[in-house]
Formats: sequence, C-alpha cells, structure tokens
Amino acid sequence: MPLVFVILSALLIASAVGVILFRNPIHSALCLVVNLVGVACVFAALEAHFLAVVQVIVYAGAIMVLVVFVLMLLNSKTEERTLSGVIQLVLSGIIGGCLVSVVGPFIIEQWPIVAREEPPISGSVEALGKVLYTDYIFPFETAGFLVMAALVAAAMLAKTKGGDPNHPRISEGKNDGTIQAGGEQ
Amino acid sequence: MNYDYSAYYVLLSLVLFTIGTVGFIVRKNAIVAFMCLELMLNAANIAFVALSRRVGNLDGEIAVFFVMAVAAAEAAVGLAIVIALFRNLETTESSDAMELRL
Amino acid sequence: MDEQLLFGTFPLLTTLIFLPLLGAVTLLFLPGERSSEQGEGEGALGLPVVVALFFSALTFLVSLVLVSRFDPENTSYQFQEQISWIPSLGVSYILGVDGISILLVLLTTFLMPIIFLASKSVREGRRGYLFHMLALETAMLGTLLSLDLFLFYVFWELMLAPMYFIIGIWGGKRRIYATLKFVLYTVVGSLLMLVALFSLVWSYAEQSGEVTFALNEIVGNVQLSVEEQLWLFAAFALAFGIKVPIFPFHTWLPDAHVEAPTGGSVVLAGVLLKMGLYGFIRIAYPLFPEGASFFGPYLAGLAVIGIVYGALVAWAQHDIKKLVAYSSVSHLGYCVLGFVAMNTLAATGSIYQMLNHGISTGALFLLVGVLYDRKHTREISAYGGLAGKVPLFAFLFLVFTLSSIALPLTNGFVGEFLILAGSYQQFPTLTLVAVSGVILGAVYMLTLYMKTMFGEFHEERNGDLTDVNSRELMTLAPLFVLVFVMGVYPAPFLGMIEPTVAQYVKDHHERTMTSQNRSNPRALPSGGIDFARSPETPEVESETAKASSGVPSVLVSTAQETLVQQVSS
Amino acid sequence: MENSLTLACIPLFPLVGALLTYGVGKSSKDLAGWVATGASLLSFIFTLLTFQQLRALVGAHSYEVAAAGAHGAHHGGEAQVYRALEAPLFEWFRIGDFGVDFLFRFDSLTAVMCLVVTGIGTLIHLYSIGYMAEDESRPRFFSYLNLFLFSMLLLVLGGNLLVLFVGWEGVGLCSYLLIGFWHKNIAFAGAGRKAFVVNRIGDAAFLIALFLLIQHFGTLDFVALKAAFENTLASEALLTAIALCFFIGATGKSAQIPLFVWLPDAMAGPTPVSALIHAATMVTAGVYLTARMHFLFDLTPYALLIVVCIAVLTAIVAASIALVQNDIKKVLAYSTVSQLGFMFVAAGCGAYWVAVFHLVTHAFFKACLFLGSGSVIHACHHEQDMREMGGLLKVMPWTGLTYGISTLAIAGIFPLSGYFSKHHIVEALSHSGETNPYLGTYEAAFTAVITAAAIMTAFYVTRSFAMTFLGSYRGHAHPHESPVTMVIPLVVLALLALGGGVLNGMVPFQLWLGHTIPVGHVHSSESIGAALLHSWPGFVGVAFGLLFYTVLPQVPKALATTLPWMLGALRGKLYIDELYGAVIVRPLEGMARMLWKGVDQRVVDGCVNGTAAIVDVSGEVVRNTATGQLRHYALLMFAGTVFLIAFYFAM
Amino acid sequence: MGAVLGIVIKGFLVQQVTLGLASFCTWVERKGSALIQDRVGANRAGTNLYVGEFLKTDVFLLKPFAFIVRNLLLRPAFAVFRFLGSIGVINTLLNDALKALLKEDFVPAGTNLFLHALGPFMAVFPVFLAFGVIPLAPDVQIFDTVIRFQVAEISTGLLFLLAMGSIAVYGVVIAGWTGNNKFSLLGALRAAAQMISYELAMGVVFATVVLHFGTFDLYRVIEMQGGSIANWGVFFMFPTGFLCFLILFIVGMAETKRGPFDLPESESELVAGYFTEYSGMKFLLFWLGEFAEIALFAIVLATFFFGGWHIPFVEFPAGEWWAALIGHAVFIGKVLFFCVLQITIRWTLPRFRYDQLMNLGWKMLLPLSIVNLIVAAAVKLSL
Repeated sequence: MPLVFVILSALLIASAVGVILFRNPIHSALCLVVNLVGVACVFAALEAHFLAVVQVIVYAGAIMVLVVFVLMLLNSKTEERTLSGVIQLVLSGIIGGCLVSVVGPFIIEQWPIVAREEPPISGSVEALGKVLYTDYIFPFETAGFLVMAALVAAAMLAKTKGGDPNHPRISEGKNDGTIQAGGEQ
Repeated sequence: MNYDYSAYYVLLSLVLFTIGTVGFIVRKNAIVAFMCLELMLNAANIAFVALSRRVGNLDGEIAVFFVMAVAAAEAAVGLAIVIALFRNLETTESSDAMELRL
Repeated sequence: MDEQLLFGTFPLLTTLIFLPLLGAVTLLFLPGERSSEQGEGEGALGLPVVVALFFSALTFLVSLVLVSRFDPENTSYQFQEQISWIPSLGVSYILGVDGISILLVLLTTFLMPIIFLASKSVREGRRGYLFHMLALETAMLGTLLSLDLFLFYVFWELMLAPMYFIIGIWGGKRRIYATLKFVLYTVVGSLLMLVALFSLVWSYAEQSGEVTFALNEIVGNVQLSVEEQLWLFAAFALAFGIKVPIFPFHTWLPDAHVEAPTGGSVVLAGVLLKMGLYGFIRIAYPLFPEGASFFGPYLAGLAVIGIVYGALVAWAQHDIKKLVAYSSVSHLGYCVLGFVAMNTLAATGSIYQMLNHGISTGALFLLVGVLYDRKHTREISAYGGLAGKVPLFAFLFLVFTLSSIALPLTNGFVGEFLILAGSYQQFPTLTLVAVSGVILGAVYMLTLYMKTMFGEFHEERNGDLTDVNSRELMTLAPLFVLVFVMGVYPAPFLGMIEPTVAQYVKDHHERTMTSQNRSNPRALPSGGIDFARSPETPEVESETAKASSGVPSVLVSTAQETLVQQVSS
Repeated sequence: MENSLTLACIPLFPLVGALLTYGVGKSSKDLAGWVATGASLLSFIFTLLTFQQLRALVGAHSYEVAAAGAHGAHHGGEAQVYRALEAPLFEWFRIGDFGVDFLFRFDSLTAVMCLVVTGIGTLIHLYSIGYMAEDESRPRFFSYLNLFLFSMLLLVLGGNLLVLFVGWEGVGLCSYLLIGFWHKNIAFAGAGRKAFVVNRIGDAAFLIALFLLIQHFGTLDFVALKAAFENTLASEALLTAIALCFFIGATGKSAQIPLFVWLPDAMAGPTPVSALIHAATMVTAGVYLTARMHFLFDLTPYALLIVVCIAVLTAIVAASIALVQNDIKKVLAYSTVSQLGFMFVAAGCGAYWVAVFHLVTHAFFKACLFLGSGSVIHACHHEQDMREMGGLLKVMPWTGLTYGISTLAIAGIFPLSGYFSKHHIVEALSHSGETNPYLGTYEAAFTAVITAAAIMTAFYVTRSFAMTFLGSYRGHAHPHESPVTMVIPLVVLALLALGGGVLNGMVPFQLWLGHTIPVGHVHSSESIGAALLHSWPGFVGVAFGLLFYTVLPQVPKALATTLPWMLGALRGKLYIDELYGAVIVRPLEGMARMLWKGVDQRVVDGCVNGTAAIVDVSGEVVRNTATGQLRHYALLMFAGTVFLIAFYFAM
Repeated sequence: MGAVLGIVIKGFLVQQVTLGLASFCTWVERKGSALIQDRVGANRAGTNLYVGEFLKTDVFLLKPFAFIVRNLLLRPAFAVFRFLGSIGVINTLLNDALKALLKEDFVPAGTNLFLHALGPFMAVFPVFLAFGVIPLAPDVQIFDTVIRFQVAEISTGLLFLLAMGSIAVYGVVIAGWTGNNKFSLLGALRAAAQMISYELAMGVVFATVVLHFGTFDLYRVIEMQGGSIANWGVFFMFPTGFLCFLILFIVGMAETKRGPFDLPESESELVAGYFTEYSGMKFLLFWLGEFAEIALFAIVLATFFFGGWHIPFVEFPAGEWWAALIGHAVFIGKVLFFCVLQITIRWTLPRFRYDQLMNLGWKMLLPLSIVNLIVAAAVKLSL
C-alpha cells in the first residue's frame, strides 16, 4: 500500500466526514476545500497533472468560492442537532455501510493489483489537449454551451425581478453613486 | 516495477461517494447538501482517473474534465436557486421548503 | 348445424337490433327540449316520447314478423347472419335466434313501448332518458341474438352504460351509491368472464389451429380438461350469477330497483335480470358440460336458498319497491333451479317463467310507479285502505299480485308448476324446500296487498289520490291480457320453446357423456330424466337406468332419483 | 266416454255471470244480484240436463250390473263399467311425453257434487239478495260469489288433477276475497289472508303429490292414473307418501286438525259466504278429492289409518270447543269442522260413498242452519252473540221452524237425513277392521269417541237453538221476520234436510255412486224401530240441551264456576292460534327481519363496502410517505439503489 | 533523498528572494510615495544610533576584543544602520515588523477564532507557493549535475500560478466575513468580485501567451526568449504580445488590489476594507502577502514579456555559475523595475469607482484579451 495513497485517502476521508459532520456550514465548506485540494493531489499522484491543476482552479478556485460567497451572503446559522437528524444519519449510515460492504469486494476482485512494466501514460497537458480537441471536440463544444446556458440561468434566477425599488441600479444610470437627497440609501 | 493500485483508488472513491450521499441525506441546509453533491462528483472523478490510468487511454480523464464542466454549471444554477429560495422563504433549510407536499 | 342462409336478402336480425339505436339517434335531432317541455299539458305526450314510441313499436313489429316466420320445429339457429368483423382476431359478427331466445326478444320489444308510454313521469331531461332506454334496448337485443363470444361480450358490456345513466341521473335519493354498486358488481363479474373467454378461445385456437370466437364452432369440438372446465365455468358462472342475482351476489338488486326510475325498474326486472340466466343457457352450459354437471347441484342449492331468503327478506320490507325487488330474487331463484335441473320439463318451465316474471314484476313496478307519481313515497305505511278510493288500481294490483304468487289460470302458475315438476326429478329434497317458497310468496305479497289496499283509509293523507288514468291503463292493459292468455292457453308459447330446449338438453347430456368418457372412464349416468320428445333418437341412457316398473311411461323410477343424489366429485 | 256440449256450459255460466254482474253493478246495484242468481240457476239447470244425459248413458246398464256385483270387491273389480261424459276443451300444454289437457269429465260422483254445488249455490244467491240488500258494494259481492261457483265447478268437473288443482286454488282465492269482503276492517282482511295462506300450505303438499305422480306415473288424468294404479309395483312407501301429501292438501282445504285454524276466523265474512263456502261446498273439496283418489288410498292402508286418527281427533276437539262458544256463527263453524271430521272418518274406513252421502246431507242442514243464523243476525242488526238473543221463535216463526228442523237433522234423529249418513259412518267405522288391518286394533276406541262426538254435536246444536229461539229476548234490538227472498231458501233447505235420507233410502244413491267408486254391498234398509234405537245419541244430546238451557239454566253456570280453566281453554279455542303464532309466525317474522338486517345489510353489503373501505385506508397509509422533505426522498432513493445493487450482486 | 534535499534548499532560497523583494517593495512604497507626494518620507528611525558606550566593558581581558569589535565591526555597522535609517529602510522594515509583532492581537467579538486566524494565512500562503514555479536564474552545471533554480519543474507551471491566484480569493473572503461588521464584509465582497472578474482576463491572456510559447513551464519560456531581443514576449506578433503585456499589467494591479484598484481597502469609504479588524501579526501577514503578490506579478511580466534573465544582444554560455549570477541580477533588476512601476502608478492615479472597475474588467479587458487571443491564434495558424 503506497504511503502517498494512505496519507491522501486518510486526508480525504477525514475532510469528507468533516464536511458532513460540522454543524457550521462555513467549517464544512472549508473542509470541502481541503477535500478538493486533496483530490487534486490524488490526481497529481496518478500522473494527471493537468487535471490536478484544473481541479484546483475549477473546484477549489471557482465553485467553492461561489459556495463560500453564498454562505456568507445568506449567513446561514449553525444547525442544531435534532433527533430526526440523528435517526436519519444512523439510517443512511447503515445503508451506506451496506453499499460499501457489497460493492467493495466486487471492486477488489474486479481490478486485482497487478504489476505493470510499461510506464503508464502521463496525463500531461499536451496529451490531454491532443485527445480533447480531436476525438472529443463535440462533447467539448456542448460542455461549453452547457456552461453558457447555466450562467444565463443563474443570472436570471439570482437577479431580483425589476431590482429593488429603493436601491436603483447604478448601471441603469439612475444612481450616480452619490447619496440621494432623501437620505435613505 | 510499479504496481497498479487502481482498485484501492476506486474503493476510496466508493467510500467518499457514500460519505457524500449520507451527507446529502442528513444535512438540512441546502448549501451543505450541495457541497456533499460536489463531494460525490469528486469521488466519481477519482474513480475515473484511476481506471483511465489502468486502461491506458485518456478517456477517463476527458470524462473528468467534462464532469467538472457540468459541476461548474450545476453549481452556478444550484446556488442561484438557493438564493432565490432564500429570498422567498428567508431560510436555506431544505426541510422548510415543503410547499410542494400535498 | 345446417348453415341457414340469410333469410332471403333482408337481414332481419340486424335491423331488429339497430332500429332502436336509429331511434335514439333521431331523438338527438329533435328541436330543443326547452320548448317542448313546458308546452305539452298533462294529456299529450311530448314529441320525443312519440318518436321513441314509434321506433320501439316498429321494433316490436319486426320482432312479430320474426316470430311469425320462426319455425319452432327447427331446433338449430335460424335467420343466421355471418360477416367477419375483425379477421385478425378471428372475431365475426354472427347473429342467430332459436327457440330459447325468440320469446325473450319478443318480451324485450314488447316491454319497451310500454316503458316509453309510462315515461311521462320523468320530468326533466326526458330526451336523455329516452335516448338511454333505446340504446339499452339495442344492447339487450344484441346480447340475446349474438352467437359470437366477442360480440356477446361487447353487447353484454354495452347494456351497462345506459342503465348506469338511467339509474344515476333519473334515480331516487341514493342513486349514486346504487348505480355505482350495480355497475361495479357487474363489471367485476364480466371482467372475470373476459379472462375466461380469452383463455377458452386460446386453448381452442391451440387445438384447432385458427383463432375464432364463433360459438357454434367452439361448442362442438373444444376439448378441455375437467379442471379447466371447472375453472372456466366458475368464472362464467360468477359473471352470470351476479346478473341473475343468485343468492350471495344479490345485494345490488334492491338498491338498483329502489333508486331506479319506474321505466328503469321495469326494464331492469323485465329483461336485464334474464340476461344472466340466458348467459348460462347460451354460453356457460354448452361450453363446459363437465363444469356444469359439477356445479349444477351447488347452483341449485344457491337458487333454493335465494328463493326462501328472497321471500323471507321481502316479507320484512317497509318499501314496496324493495319488496318487489326481493320477490324478483325469489322468482329468479325458481328460474335458475328449473334450468339447472337440466331436463326438458324444468328448462322449458324456467324459460317460460322468465317471461312471466318479466310481465308480472314489470306490471307491479308500473303500478308502484303510478302510486309514486301521485304520492312520491314508496313506504307501505304511507298507504292503507286504498281499495275503496282507487278500485280499478286495486283490481289491477290484485291480478298482478296473483300472477306473481303463481295462482292457477295466471301465467305464473304454468311456469312455476313446470319448473317444480321438472326439478323434482333432479333435486327432490331441494324442490321440497322450493315449494315452501310458494307459501312464503303468498304470505309477503298478500301482506303487501292487505297493508296497502285494506284497512282504514286516511282521508287527510291520501285524500287526493286519483285512480289509474287512461294512459297508465294503456300501459297495464296489454300485460293484464297477457297474464291470462299465457295462464289459460300457454300452448303456442311453450310450443316455440319446447323443441329447442329438448334438443338443448339432449345435446348437453351427450356432451357430458362424451367429455366424461374422454376424461374419466367411470361412466356417470347423466342427471335427470330426459323428456326429449323425439322418439327416433335411441333412448340410450334412460334405457339402462329404467327400473322395470312395467309402467308404459318412458320415465325412470326411484332408482334414478337416488343415483342423482351422489354428485360426481 | 261421449262428449257432451252441455257439460262445458256448466262452469261457463258462473264465469260469464261474474263478469256480467260487475258490469251491470256499475249501473244498478240491485239488478246485479238477480243477474248473478240467474247465472247460477242456469248453471243448475244445465247440470240437471247433463245429469239426465249421464243417467241415460248409465241407466241402460246400471241395474243389472248392480244386482250382479252385489258385493263388488273393494279392489274395484270390473263389475261396474266406468261411464262418464267428457268435454275436452283444449290441450293445456305438452312437454315431451308429459301432457295436460283442459278437460271436464262428468261421472256419477261429479254429478252429485255438481248438483249440490249449483243447487245450494243458487239458493244462497237468492238468500244473499235479501241479506246484502243495504250493502252498497253488492255487485262486487255477487261477482265474487259467481267466480266462486265457477272455481268450485272447475274443481269438481276437472278431468285431471291439474284442472282440479286450478279449481282448488281458485276456490281458495274466492274464499280469500269473500272473507275479506268488508275490507275496511283490517281484522277481516287479516282473516282472509290467513285463510288463503293456510290453504296455500295445504296446496304446497298437494303440489308435491302431483310431482311424485308425474315422476312415477307420467300422467295426471284420473282414468289413466286409475289404470296405472291397477297393477303398479311402485313401492308402498311411495304410494303412502303420495296419499299423505294429498291428505295434507285435503286438511288444508277441509279444515282438519293441523290446518283448521282458518275456518273459525273465516266467519268474518258475510253469512251467505259462510253458508256457501264454509259449510256446503269448498270445505267438502277435501272429501271429494279423497273419494276421487280412492284407487290410491285403497292401496295404502297405513295412510287411511292416519286419516281416520286425525278425523276422529278433529271431530272430538271441534265438538268440545263448540260446546262453550257464545257467537252463533262460531258454534256452527266448529260444528262444520267436527262434521268434516265425521266425513273423513268414513273416507278413512274405505266407505267413500258414505263420506259423500254425509257430505250431501251435511250440506243441506248446515246451509240451512247458517242461513237461519244469518237471518237472525240480519234481524238483530248484526248482533252475533247468542247471549243477546232469545225468544225469537215467536218473532221469527219461519226461521225458527227451519232452524229447529236442521237442528234435529244434524243431531241425527231418525227420520231426518242426518241420522242415515251418521249411522252409516258409525257402522263403517265398526267394520273397518275387515279391510284395513291397522284400523282393526283401534276400531272400538274410535267408535266410542265418534259416538261421544255425536252426542256433543246434538247438545251444542240444541243449546244454540234454545239460546236463540227459546226463552225471553235479552237483546235491545227489535227483531222481525226476514223478507221472503231469505225465507224461501230456508224452507227449501229444511225440506231437503228432512227428506235427504230418502235419497239413500231407495238404495239408488249408493248404487249411483257405485259407477265411479267402490261402494261395497248394499244393506237392506233396517226397520223403523232399529233406526229409532240407533239414533239414541241424538236423543240424549237434544234432551240434555233442552234441559240445560230452558228448564235448568243455572246448571251450566254452576258447571262454568266449578271448571273455570276448562271453560276458559275451550272458549279460547285451546289456544291453538296463539300456539301457531308463537311457534311458526313470530319466529318466521323474526328470522325475516334478522335475515334482512343481519345477512343482507351487515354481511353481504358489509363485504362490498368493506373492500371499498380497505382501498381507502391503504390509500391513506401510502400518502403519508410523501412528506415533502427532500431528505426523505433522497433516503428512499438511496436505499432503493443500494437494494438494487445488492440484489444484482446477490443474483 | 537527494532530490528532496535539493528542493528544500531551493525552496529556502526562493523564500529568501521573495521576502527580500517584498521588503524592498515595502520600502520603495514608503519612500516612493513620499517622493511622489513631494514630502520627506521616513528618515528618522535608526539615524540616532551611535556606538557610544555600547560594548564598553570594565573586564580587562575583554577590553581588546571590545575595542576591535566596537571600531572595526560596530562603528561601520552602525554607520550603515544610520544611513539606512536616513533613507527610511529601518523605519519601514524593522520598526513596522516590530510594531506588528508587539501589537495586541485583537479579535472582534462573536467571530470564529479559527477562521479569524485562517483568513490571513489563506491570503498569503498561495502567493508564496506560486513562487515555487518561477525560475530565478539560468541553470548551473556543476560536475555533471545541472542545478535548476526552480523549485518545482512541473509542466503546468503557468496553470499553477493561475490556481494559486484563485485560491487567494479565500483569504480575502474569510477575512472579510470574520470581521463581523458590515464594512469588512462589503470590502471582502468587493475584493472577491474584483479578483474573480480580473482572473478571467488573466486566464485568456495566459492562453494567448501559451499559444505563442507552446509550453506552460516558465523555464522553457525564458529559454525561448533567448537570442535576440525580438524573441522577447513583448514583441511576438507585435501588437498581440504588447497588448498581452498591457492587459496582464493592469490585471496584475487589479489582482493585488492596489493602485487605482484598491477599492476593497479604500480608507475613505470602508475604513480598511476586509482587514479592518486585523491588527498585529495578522495585519503584517496581509501586508506581506500584498507586496509578495506585487513582486509575483512583476516576475510574471518579466519572465513572459521581457526575457527573464536574458540581456539583449549578449549571450552567456549555459551552465556557468557566474553567468547564472549575472542572469539572476538582470532578472531581479527587471522585476524591481516593474515593482517600482506598479508602486508609482499606485501613488499617482486616483481610485476607480466600483462600477468603472467592473466595466473595465468585464467590458474592456476581457473582450480585448479574447480578440487578442483569436487574432494570435489566427496568425499562428496562418504561419
């Protein structure tokens, strides 16, 4: 069992458990960041360097920032531990345990540890780029459209309808940043 | 002579996936649930990369790349919804949003 | 079965079936109902009623033509029409009439004009009411005349819809419950029948190679194992049992009758109840002789329970219509007992009694309708001492009561006597109990008559009662005449039924023998004495079992009776 | 078997009369009465004509045959050749080999019955014109009477058991209508219904007998049956069963022990009805049936034993109840039941012709008694209680005289008809041992009981005569003699009662019946002295009757005080009505209600509505799983997938 | 085991260079701003340090040593110290550091202690990490082993920079939030928004640059810029290269939240922006992080557009240690030049208004860089 794997998996599992057990959302967010960076490290360990960095940029850098951003914006309070919550935790824990115990052995016998002579392919940027833009050009484009659509949707959803009456929008030119005479801002 | 430990990584991804699911089920707060979702996606990514390395071609990694794209899109929309939810119900507790119930 | 060509070129049966439907459709094109509703006073009938009357009378005429051309001696299906309808499914549009169904058809077409005459009492939405009645008539005639299992099932289901609306819309207070119960009861049964139908056709298709629903073909040569026959017969028996309210499935009848409008009750009692037994006769018995002979005694047992139970419960009723409804249960118990006894005497009696019941109970419902139109209540306690006030009504009510309790010289007696005489051969002990039904019948009918007609008259409550007016009399007169004609001189009617029934019974016994020899060699002598008149056929089974009573009669002595007791397992 | 046209007309007239009377009644109520009586008279005349034809047919052979077959064997030897007139109207129905046709047959037995029915019928029609004079629904009454005559004639003339049954039930119907004639009073209507239902019970047994005959002999025609019974080997048990079923039918109609309860209540009807139906004609139908089916009863000695037992029991019980009745019609009603008992005793002993003879004589004097009581009631303005009457002989001489003659006749005093028939019954009973081994054992006991009953009969009939006509008038109405239309029938009937005995006196009655039923050997007529001696029970009864109710009125009162319970029991009709009510009627009503409420509504409907309820409840349970909580749905989904995966791997 | 040791040593060296640059920039800012604003600047601290009685010892034996040390060692040292004091170095580097260390570490009520500490760490840590991929000097060949003055020679160097840039946002956000008051929260929001939006432009520019150089590894980028001055990043496909430089320069200013873009911690409106509630060492960390980031962007500009350690028209043999030294000096010179440039711009241009800031970012820089990328791609394909 390679040392790196042990450390990383311990880190990941600990941070994952942290995400779900911390009662303060911000704490769990940060745990998730740690987890994501951990995953990036795993990618790096598996020679998928480009993915590692992209993982950091996309997940840690963009998504989690957004999440923390929203958490801050809505300043959600810590959740108190309720009985039904505990029951559900135990219940889902048990079911999760079943899943692992069932699929685990299957995985192990499906992909036995085997010695490999030829060096595994390296997930360098060039190699990935070559494959991405030749075989997978179509999915790549659709991913692009998908993200675009998501952005438009997000913008629409989050935008308050017609803006807040007593805070006219700067971009509409109605508010040049100076405080109105009425005093209310 | 290096050994191929893909099975362990897939096992790791399975564990992470289970933790993610349990988290999704347990946590009431919508954003935390969303985070658990991200956890699950990452677990999948690990499995992808590990197995693509074992198989020998880059398809797995490409898949991870697309998973990330989708995750990003989903994050954007998800959080927009959470904000809209907050604006209407003054709460992010998913358990409070029960209007759809009969 | 000689394939009788279309009668000349004119498809008589199809016109008979679809004429009422034509009437129903023309009803829709009549001028707006609002205008004609307020227009006519008490006397004149509205335009829709006239149209309905015209079409039903026309149908009656066609049926009369049919009867006149019907050759009683020819026991096979007459006026056969055969057109393939859905070739891929092997479904064809086959119509035919024989001795058994001819009189039921006549009864239907005879009752409908009377119902339309009596439909004055329906105040609002009369056109809809008439429409449904005409549609119902088509469905009933279709069921009686179709010889294709699929076609039979289609018409069987079609009968439900109009009845549902008639009771549902123009019924009394609890009509929704009643009509829902009625439909659900029948549908449950008919779904089972559908399943059995398909499994039958399927197994026949396997044997004969080609899928067909034609009754004639399947009846003759389908080989089913005993167990299969038992199950299939049970399914059919349940569907038909519910329609003929055999004892445990009868609770829909009183509700349906009480809540149905007068016309609805008449058609329900007059014709619809007969469909169940007709189903047994036409489909269940010929197709599954083995099942029939196994279930025969049980059906007879249930029928007799029905007779006594119906009579007793009728006696405890406070509502006239419910009382008459339960009496129907009792009367139909006789019909079922008669038919199940499966000998010519009883079977003919059973079919004849079906006609009588249609007439007497139909008339009783019309009479109750007359009272209901005036006082809008069916409680027996609300009436009393009417004989003095409405003598004509009292006289008519008396005559139909007597017909209902089978007084000699009325039609009821002939039917009942034949049934009991015939069924005594087959089920002696059960018939003894059934005869008690005759006594109980007298008890509850005369109690009803006494409570309503005799006793002191409450001027303040029923003071304004008017006697039967001319229109109502027109509806009751034909039935009144029929009661005495069929009672005193039944020969022409029986003449039509008897030959076909004799042939039917003989075929049934043959089929039972052949299917038994095939399935289990232990020969079980067929039940009942064969009254078949045709001397030329060798009296095989009656010969062996006849004790040497030396009496010239062809009948079989007591030995036969004991044999019948032990029912084949 | 010659066909005769007049035969077919006999029942036709009353049928047409019934319809005509009702039609005429619409316009003038009085004319209706006369039309009905005319129809009845016409029917009587045609019966006489047909009687002549039969005599002509039979006459040629009757005497030498009678002389030769002096002691015709009871088993109907070929001595008498069966002669009858027939009128086949149409074939009723034919199913397979079993066919029934609507046929009238007029043999000697039918002739006697027809004469009695139409004769007395006409007299009673005449009488009821006067009696029903002031009742405004008279037309209905007369049409019913005519309808009754029609049914009775059908019964009597019927060529086969089925036509007989038609008449049988028709008569039951008419008695129902007539008893409940004054339907305003619910009690009278109830009595009518009771009569019909009790008759119906008897008819049910009758039907069973018919079915047995059809099953085993394939025909219901009397001639065919008689031939079939000549040499049948059917088991005796079967034949006894058939005979008993017929007898139960007879008890229903002729009011014997188990089913006699309806007759006393039938007095609710107008008196002419009681006279015609419940004295002369309908009640005798049972006896006629037994006589008609003599070939069956002869083969079943055991059945005959039962018949005699019940008959004797009925006679004694009815007589004892009649002793204490105060209502004049009730007394006569019970006396009828008792006399019917006498007839059945004769029939039971195989002496069918004696039963018929007693039937005829009884018809005369009982009709006269009823009509007499009718005119008394009519005079005292519908007062029926004898304690309110008395001393009417002076006021109503004719009614009193006729009533007296009939009393003597029924008591069985020598010269009157009553003596002859009653004497033959006693004699037949005493010799019954020869033909029927079973009867031999009880012969002596039965004879004693029958003689006691004869004495009681004489006593209560004289008591009724004394209480109404002798002594002083105790009522507060002012009675007067009835109009002439009522008196004439009384006189005629009284004369018939007086001379009835002559009919047999000259032997022809017995011989005449011999053509159809076995009559045994002809007795030489006995001397007057012996006759007077044999009618001692009559003299004893009459003496005591007069003694107790004219000379020593205080004796019955003393008796009443000393034996109060017996008096109460007898007066209360031995509480048989209450017994039937408690044992049969109440439980049946209770069961009916229980069946309806319990089984029908609770059990069967319960299941039906139950299934609907089950669907409801299960729907409610499933609905609760949709909590609206996102987490719950997620949990369910997760559990589902895990299960599927596990299942997949488990496979 | 050797590689790890090498990395540790290199890491330490790079760390020293970073700190050196950061402190130099601090000083430049302090004195530079004074120069620009025509005021004296810091020149007092440390100038009154004389040897005086220092190290005068009565112990006889130690007197000679004391004398040597005082005159040969202390006196020149203190002279240098006084000189440095007069030019403000002591004030800015020593005093401020000491002051930060000694100040009371104030934590606002109601916030989460751990997060309050985590804020500055997350702001600074990624920047220092970013220095790992930067080659400070050309390779040195010593007895057959090549020493590369680059801590991590990973193929995705540039991307790593980008990643570290995006991680830096956390520090700001957490700091703002733990400040537990509206002003710090608003400051943090503005900072985060600004950094994220300018990251986009940076990303696209990097894409163009990579398009030209074909590699993410910074060392090879500099190697490609060898030869003549024409190979410098600035001049490739003439307008695109310069445009990239320009955009990247502006983005650099924005990313470090300084200069005209320093809205987040603008004194006039938001007191001190997201680090209002920070004092003492945590404040110092923020401050250091900021200046390190200035140095970082200066380095990026230098390496990508001005040929790193290459001197125009002069070629040095590879592998020589003295060539490496000169190269490093050249490289550091360029970097210092850009640092000074950024700082001077800060003290000259007025602060942007927030919407102008956003417009610049989204409506000018981003489209420009995209067009630039497309043109560069087109040109490259056509060659």
